[in-house]
Amino acid sequence: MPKTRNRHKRLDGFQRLFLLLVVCLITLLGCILSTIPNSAPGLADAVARLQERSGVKSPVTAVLLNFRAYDTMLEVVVLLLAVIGSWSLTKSPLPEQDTDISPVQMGVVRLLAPVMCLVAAYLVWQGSHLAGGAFQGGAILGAAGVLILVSDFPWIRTIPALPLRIGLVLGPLFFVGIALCCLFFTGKLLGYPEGTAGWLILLIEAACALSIGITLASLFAGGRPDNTMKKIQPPAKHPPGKSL
Amino acid sequence: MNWEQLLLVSILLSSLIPGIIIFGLPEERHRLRTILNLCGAVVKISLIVIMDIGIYLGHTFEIRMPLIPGVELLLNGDPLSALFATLSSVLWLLTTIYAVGYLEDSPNRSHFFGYFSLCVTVTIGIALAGNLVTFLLFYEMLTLTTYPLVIHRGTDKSLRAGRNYLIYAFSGGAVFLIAVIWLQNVVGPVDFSATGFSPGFTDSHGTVLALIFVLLILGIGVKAALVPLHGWLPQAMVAPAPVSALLHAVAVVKAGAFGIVRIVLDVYGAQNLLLLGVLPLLGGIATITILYGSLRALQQDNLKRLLAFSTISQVSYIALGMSLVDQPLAVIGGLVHLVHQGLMKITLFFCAGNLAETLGIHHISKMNGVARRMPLTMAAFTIGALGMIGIPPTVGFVSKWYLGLGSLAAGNWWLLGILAISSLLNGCYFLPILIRAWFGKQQESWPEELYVGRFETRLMLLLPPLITAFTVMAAGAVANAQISPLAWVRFIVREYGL
Amino acid sequence: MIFLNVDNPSWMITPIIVPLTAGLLCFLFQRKTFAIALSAVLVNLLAACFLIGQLLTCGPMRYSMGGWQAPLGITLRTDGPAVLMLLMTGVTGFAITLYARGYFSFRIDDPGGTDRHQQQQRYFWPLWLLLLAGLNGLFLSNDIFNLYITLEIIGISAASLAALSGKPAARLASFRYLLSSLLGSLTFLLGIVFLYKSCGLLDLDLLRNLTENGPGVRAALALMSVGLLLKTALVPMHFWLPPAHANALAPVSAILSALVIKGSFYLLFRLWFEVFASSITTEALNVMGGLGAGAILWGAIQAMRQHRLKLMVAYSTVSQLGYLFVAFPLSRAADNAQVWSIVIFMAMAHACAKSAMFMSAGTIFLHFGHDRIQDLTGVRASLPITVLAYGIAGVTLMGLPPSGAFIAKWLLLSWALASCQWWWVLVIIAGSAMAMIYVFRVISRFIVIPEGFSSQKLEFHSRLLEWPALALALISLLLGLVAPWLLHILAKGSIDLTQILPGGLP
Amino acid sequence: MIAADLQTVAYASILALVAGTPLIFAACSCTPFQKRVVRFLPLATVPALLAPFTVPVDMVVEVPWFFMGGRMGLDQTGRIFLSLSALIWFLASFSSRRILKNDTGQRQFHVFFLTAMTGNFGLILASGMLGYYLFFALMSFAAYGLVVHKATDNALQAGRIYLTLVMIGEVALFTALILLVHNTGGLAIEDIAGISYQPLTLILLFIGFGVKIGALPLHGWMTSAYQETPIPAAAVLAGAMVNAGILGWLRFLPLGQTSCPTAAVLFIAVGAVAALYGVIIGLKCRQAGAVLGASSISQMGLITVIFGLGLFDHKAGFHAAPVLMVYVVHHSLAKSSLFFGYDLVERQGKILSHLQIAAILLPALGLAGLPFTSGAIAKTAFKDLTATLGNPWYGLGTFFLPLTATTTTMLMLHFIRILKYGTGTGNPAGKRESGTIFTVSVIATGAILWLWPASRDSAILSLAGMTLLQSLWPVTAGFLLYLVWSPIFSAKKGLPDDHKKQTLFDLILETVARILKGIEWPQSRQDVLFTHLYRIVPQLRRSEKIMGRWKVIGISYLALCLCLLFLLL
Amino acid sequence: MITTLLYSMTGLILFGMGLFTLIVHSHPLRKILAVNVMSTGVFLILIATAYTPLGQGEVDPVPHAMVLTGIVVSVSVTALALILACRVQETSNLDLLKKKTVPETAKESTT
Repeated sequence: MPKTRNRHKRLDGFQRLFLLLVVCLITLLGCILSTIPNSAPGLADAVARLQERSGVKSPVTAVLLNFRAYDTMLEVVVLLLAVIGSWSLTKSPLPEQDTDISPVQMGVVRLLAPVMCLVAAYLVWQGSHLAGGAFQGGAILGAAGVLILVSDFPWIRTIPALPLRIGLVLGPLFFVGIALCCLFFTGKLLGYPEGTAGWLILLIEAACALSIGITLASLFAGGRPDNTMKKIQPPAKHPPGKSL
Repeated sequence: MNWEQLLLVSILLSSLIPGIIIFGLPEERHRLRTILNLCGAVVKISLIVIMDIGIYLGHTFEIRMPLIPGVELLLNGDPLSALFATLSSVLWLLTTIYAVGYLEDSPNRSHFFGYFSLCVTVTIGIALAGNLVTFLLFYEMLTLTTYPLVIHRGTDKSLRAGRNYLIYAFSGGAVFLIAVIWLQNVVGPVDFSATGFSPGFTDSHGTVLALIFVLLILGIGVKAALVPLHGWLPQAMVAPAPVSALLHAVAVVKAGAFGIVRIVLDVYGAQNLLLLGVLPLLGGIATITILYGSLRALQQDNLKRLLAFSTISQVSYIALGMSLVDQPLAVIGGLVHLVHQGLMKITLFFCAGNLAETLGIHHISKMNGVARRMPLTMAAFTIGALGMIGIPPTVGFVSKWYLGLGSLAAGNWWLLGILAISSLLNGCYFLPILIRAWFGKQQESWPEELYVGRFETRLMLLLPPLITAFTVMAAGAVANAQISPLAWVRFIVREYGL
Repeated sequence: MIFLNVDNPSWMITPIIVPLTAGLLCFLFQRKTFAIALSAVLVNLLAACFLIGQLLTCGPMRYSMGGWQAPLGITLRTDGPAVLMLLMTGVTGFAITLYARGYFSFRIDDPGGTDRHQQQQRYFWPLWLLLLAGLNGLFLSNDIFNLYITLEIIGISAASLAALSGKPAARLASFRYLLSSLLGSLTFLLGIVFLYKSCGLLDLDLLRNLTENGPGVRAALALMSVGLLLKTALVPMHFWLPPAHANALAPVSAILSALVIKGSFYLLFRLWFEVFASSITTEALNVMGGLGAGAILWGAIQAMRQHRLKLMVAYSTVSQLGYLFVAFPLSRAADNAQVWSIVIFMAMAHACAKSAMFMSAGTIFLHFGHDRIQDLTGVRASLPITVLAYGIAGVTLMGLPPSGAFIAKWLLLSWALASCQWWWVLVIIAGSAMAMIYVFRVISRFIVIPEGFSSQKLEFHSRLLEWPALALALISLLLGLVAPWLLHILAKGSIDLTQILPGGLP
Repeated sequence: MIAADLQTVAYASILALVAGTPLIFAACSCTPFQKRVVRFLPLATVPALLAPFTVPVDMVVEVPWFFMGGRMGLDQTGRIFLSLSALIWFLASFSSRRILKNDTGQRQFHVFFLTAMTGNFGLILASGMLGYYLFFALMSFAAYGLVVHKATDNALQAGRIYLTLVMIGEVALFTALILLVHNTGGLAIEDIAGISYQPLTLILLFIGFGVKIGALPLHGWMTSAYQETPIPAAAVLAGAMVNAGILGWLRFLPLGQTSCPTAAVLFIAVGAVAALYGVIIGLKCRQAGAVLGASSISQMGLITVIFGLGLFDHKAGFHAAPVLMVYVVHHSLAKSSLFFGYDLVERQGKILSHLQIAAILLPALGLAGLPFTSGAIAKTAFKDLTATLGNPWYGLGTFFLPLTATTTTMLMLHFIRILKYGTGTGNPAGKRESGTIFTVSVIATGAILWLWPASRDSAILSLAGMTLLQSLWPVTAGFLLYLVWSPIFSAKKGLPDDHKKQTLFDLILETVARILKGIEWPQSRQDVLFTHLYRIVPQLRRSEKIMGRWKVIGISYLALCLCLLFLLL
Repeated sequence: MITTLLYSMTGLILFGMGLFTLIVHSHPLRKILAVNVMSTGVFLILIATAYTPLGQGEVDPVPHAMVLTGIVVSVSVTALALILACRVQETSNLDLLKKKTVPETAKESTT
């Protein structure tokens, strides 16, 4: 394997030169970085001043979902894009046959998955005033999904594609929908009407968390669900499965 | 949009639209295609004649279309453009008739005639161009539209010729582009006018302007086939005969020569050029080209190749006339040769095409006694060839006469000698052909006799050369009349106040 | 309805939101996707036109997202270059959409791999629409971090699209594309970090108004530039472009070559000539110009030697990008609007021409099953319109009048001569000459019908495969004729920006 | 007023018809009616025969639209030349009509014949320089068709030489005209009067017209062309067309208005040498046509001398002009008679009768200046002229003229001898016409100078006893000398035929052609260039591969980063 | 101040290490990981900029938000890259991976 070969080889001339250049660059950047005076005001003051009007207490959430909600909206799309990209590439390499699942694993999954969902919901709710929010919650949800996926439940393979897609799109679509509604009511995209910011953010976060969770799990699954093409495609050859 | 502008546009459209329609026509609809072509040509000629009359009566024909500051498209009908436009459109009509006969039963005619029409549209565009940018636009498009015609046969040889043609033409175009831009940088936007740009620039930017002039001539010299840049022309003769006729007499080479005229008369103007002192350079190149072309033509056995070298030599008469821009007589000679050379050379190419198409004769050595088989064709050829030599009363004499007088008036005795030598050399390569054709012993059979019919060849192949040959004679015989190329050229020169 | 007023800046979100939503819906429904996509690109095109009209009547606009103004909030803005780029995207995108429809229906009719092609089509639409949204977002955005996200959207969707054809070569190319794009993004992000650390600002207008740029800002600029150069595939970092573009599906190639690259270039250009114009040194400009010159020559040389049509077209993209960079060192001879005009002309002409070329190449590939230049003799007989489109697009690539590229080259040459930098002249001319060679190498094959050639009668034939390409090619050719209009828009767009109060109040 | 206009129109149309009728005939002979046209061939000359007697002298008709301004008219000189030419053409057209009836290239011949006729008449009428040049060229080139008509190798070679010289002449003339017009500023021939000539112009004019009359260095075509041309055509070539050269000189160097001693010396020297040299050529020839050609060289040499004498000053010119005319008329008629005689012999195909020999001897010895012939009158006029001019040239009359008479006698005897022993092809078709024509021409030769008012003085003078004696002894001497020469000539019978041997001129021509054709021009290098370019293609592929390696990318990435950092900081 | 610098420098060094690995190592997985390391480095510096010495004002939440966004993007791209790498590995010749450089077939191969 190349790995072992690389380990035992000494650096050749090119690599040395490259290393030298990297070191140069890093040093130079480091020097520049250290000379930057720390006088830049940053946006902290602005955030602090406007915190009141953001509808949430956590400044990070305020930035994420109010002041710079547009970024977040696009970022959710990025996640979705990754899924679409992976689905376009390949089918999910889930094993074909049922395998035996050890009872311990089964038990752990059965125990952990609901708990994780609960934690995720908590994180989303907590996001309005402390660290937390859609991404954190979504990550936990995703972890739950991964847990289920690695457990090789037979029903996983039969999850129909449409609900999955709905789940994936729900967050971004909801986000965009809210944004458009805001546009309709206040004349500003993502300009939440007075007083509604708090719960609108919560709604968005909840939807996004769900979608992010499904997204992460789908990414882990590594491809589109098998049944997307069922009507057209006879259940033929699978690509040689290879889990990560 | 007044009627003058409408006329200009319709002149361009009268061949563009048939061209586009023809592209879309299926191969079999040859009658419709022919009708379209001929109608387009006739309409174009009539429109251009109307424009000529309008110009003579002092109307202005002008369309402007600004692109970016300092760059605008300008179509402008002045006497000079009328000269070239009339020539091109008339010869186009004849060439179209000829091409219809020539390509009878050959494949890909839609394609051919489509490009043919585009080509003449572009040529008329060159004629009507009112400034260097517009000229450049059509000049480049000319290369594009003629290229498919050059490679129409599709053989390796023609592809190679096409490749070289492109390389030459676009390199020239590139140099020309640089020069045009540079010129605009120095003197600002230049429209073609009778005096050229203000002489004040010559004082302040003399060297640069001289350099630009050289670049312009180099750029345009590729199409005009001035000597170090002529390499593509003899190769391009692999194209079908109507195309060669078009290249040599109507469009490409002529466009180059016309460009030289424009640059000398309209962009720089006589006064500036005299101050810059670059004219001897142009004269020198023209002289070398005249001699070189003739000398090379002497060695050729392939008829069309010989004609190509002869074109190289003859077109430089125009440049020669322009190099004596302060002499009205020389300018007349150069300008009128624009028309005359077109008439003569197209006759020769038509005839060469007839020989090839009817009897499969491509080489001079196979032409023994061919005049007995095809007397009319060879009569036309003879008239064309005598015109090239400059025998009166053909038009060739008229051009040479004025050039000679002009060069004497300029005090350039040696140019007279060059003209004399060139005439001699022309005689040296044309007369043996004529002797061979008329008095040579006929061979047993022709290389491949493709046509046997009532006339010596198809009527559509026969008529155009006869008409042009007649014109070669007639336009010379009535050179002094009210309506003749010479009269119009005199009108032009009067307009320029020379 | 107050927000339906013409002068309401809210209109400018249409080109972002509409394709975004349509992309999501396409993914959701997976049926009638073409209808959704078509209406989205149509609305996008109309919106671009509308924004131009708005710009002409009301001048440049800015729009604060959620009512939060800079520096805290994210702002969008329209100005001359932005709306023209939107227009370019709109027109090209519309044509590509139509073409893609023809392309996929052709492929699906092909009994060989029905399901695979259907699959491709299914994912193509959402990816393409989201990519479109990302591009429009990029052109409109005025916030540097938001720009980073749009770049990521573009990068991910483009890489996915590039891999869509499913060929191993395409996947490998896409992988390299993804990695280099990632490297570029990260470098860009590092630049943002430096910037934020130095100024604490993300809004481009505010950054521009900074009076003095310290070393941090300059380092940031350098890093962001390198990142963008990598994404723009300027020689010597073009390695990912030709394989990715050549091996993708034809509509994808058109998208990648025509639009995606323009996005990162547009950003780079904006950073250099608007935002950080005061920090730019002549030497840096010359380096960029030098790279551009290298790109022109190297790309053209490589294009000349290619045996496959699509690879040749891809290398010609490498070459054409160089012209955009040659404008850098010449900018000193011109003012801002002029510099923009050259880039815009070049970019628009190239976008239309290159997509037309890739479409033609794709059509030819579909019909003949290969794109080896050597064996493409007589294509004209079966696909005349495609060949015509290819030829016209080729004319634009060569920069012949009256194409937009001609106007751009004219300006380039004009400045080069005015500032006595004749070496750029040589490079530009050499590039055009080589473009002539590689374009005509193919055209001469196409249009020659040798003796005894029997043209293949084609079984499948869709108008959508031919006419969009021709339309784009014609647009690219005639672009020069509408130059005054474009210049007018550009001139209108470059006005002094009003001073923006810090604080971010609505 | 209207009457005057009508008169002008009438005259103009007559003049136009003079040149136009042959052209119309030529055009008609291209049509299927050719046979019928040929029957009326002599009609083509009728307007020319009539014109001198109808159109008033010195009237000029302007045709401004024609070929850069046409002017035609008939002055005194033109009148003489026109009548003379018309007569000879008239006779020749009778002859050619019959002779060539069964010839394959009949049509071609007639077209050229008639075109040459047009040229000949046209140039006489032309009173503009360009008009003269136009018709001169027309005639010269059309005559080529006559020369090569037989289409044998010999004919073609003769034609080649002729054409080459014609080309040289045309070009010289063209150049000379441009120089002249540059000098005069006008295109009319009257404008030439009194200008001063540049030496170059003179030389070019000499060459331009000298070709036509076979002046010395340009004489190469004459012998072979006269031999190869069908005899009626040769008759006009020698009788009428040659005069175009003389007329050209008269028009462009008008005698009595030009004084140019240098040119005079040139002309006299060249002419004198030609007068003798022509005979030397002729004595070696063994074909009748060639001998007549050589005689033309010699006779034209004499005419050149006369012309040269007239160039000295205005007064000399004034005296020389009539002499020149007399001599021209004499020579044309005599020479064409000889050709018609030759024609008759050819047709008869058998040895001549004594009467015929006598008839031939009349013009033959007339050329030599035998008393009572036209030659005697002409020579008397010549001698008179030398006497008028005074000392240096008086010698010409006393020594040179008898010398030429002697040599010419030898040549003419040689001619008759060849005729006598030559073998005619025999073509009884036109025998009778031929005889008639010959008779008419001999009568004309004998009579015209006696009747013509202009030559009457000389005619009477030639009858004076001393003059008779003076013109008789050279002829006698010539006769005796020929008796010596004849056996020598017979001994050389083994020599190759005249045309087979390569003349110097041919040699030069071939050498020039070989040099021109052999120049090695640089071949186009494009293909070589491309092959070289293709050679680097693999190199390119390899380097592009290297460019695509990650490490190269890494290096360039870092280099770019560092570079921009340094440059921007 | 020192703290910020320390974090920043660490971030930079991570960035450099990632860069080195990305270029020098040929295995796709390593490359992906290298990119991840690089992004971590960048995030580290970004987070460090948010630092303000105690009592000199609030912590700047904007970099936090940016980092969050960045992480999400990074996750997405990493996932996509991994799947792509898998597909490449599956479908392409195994020899290609053994070579040190990424093979050229991507460019030269025909369909």
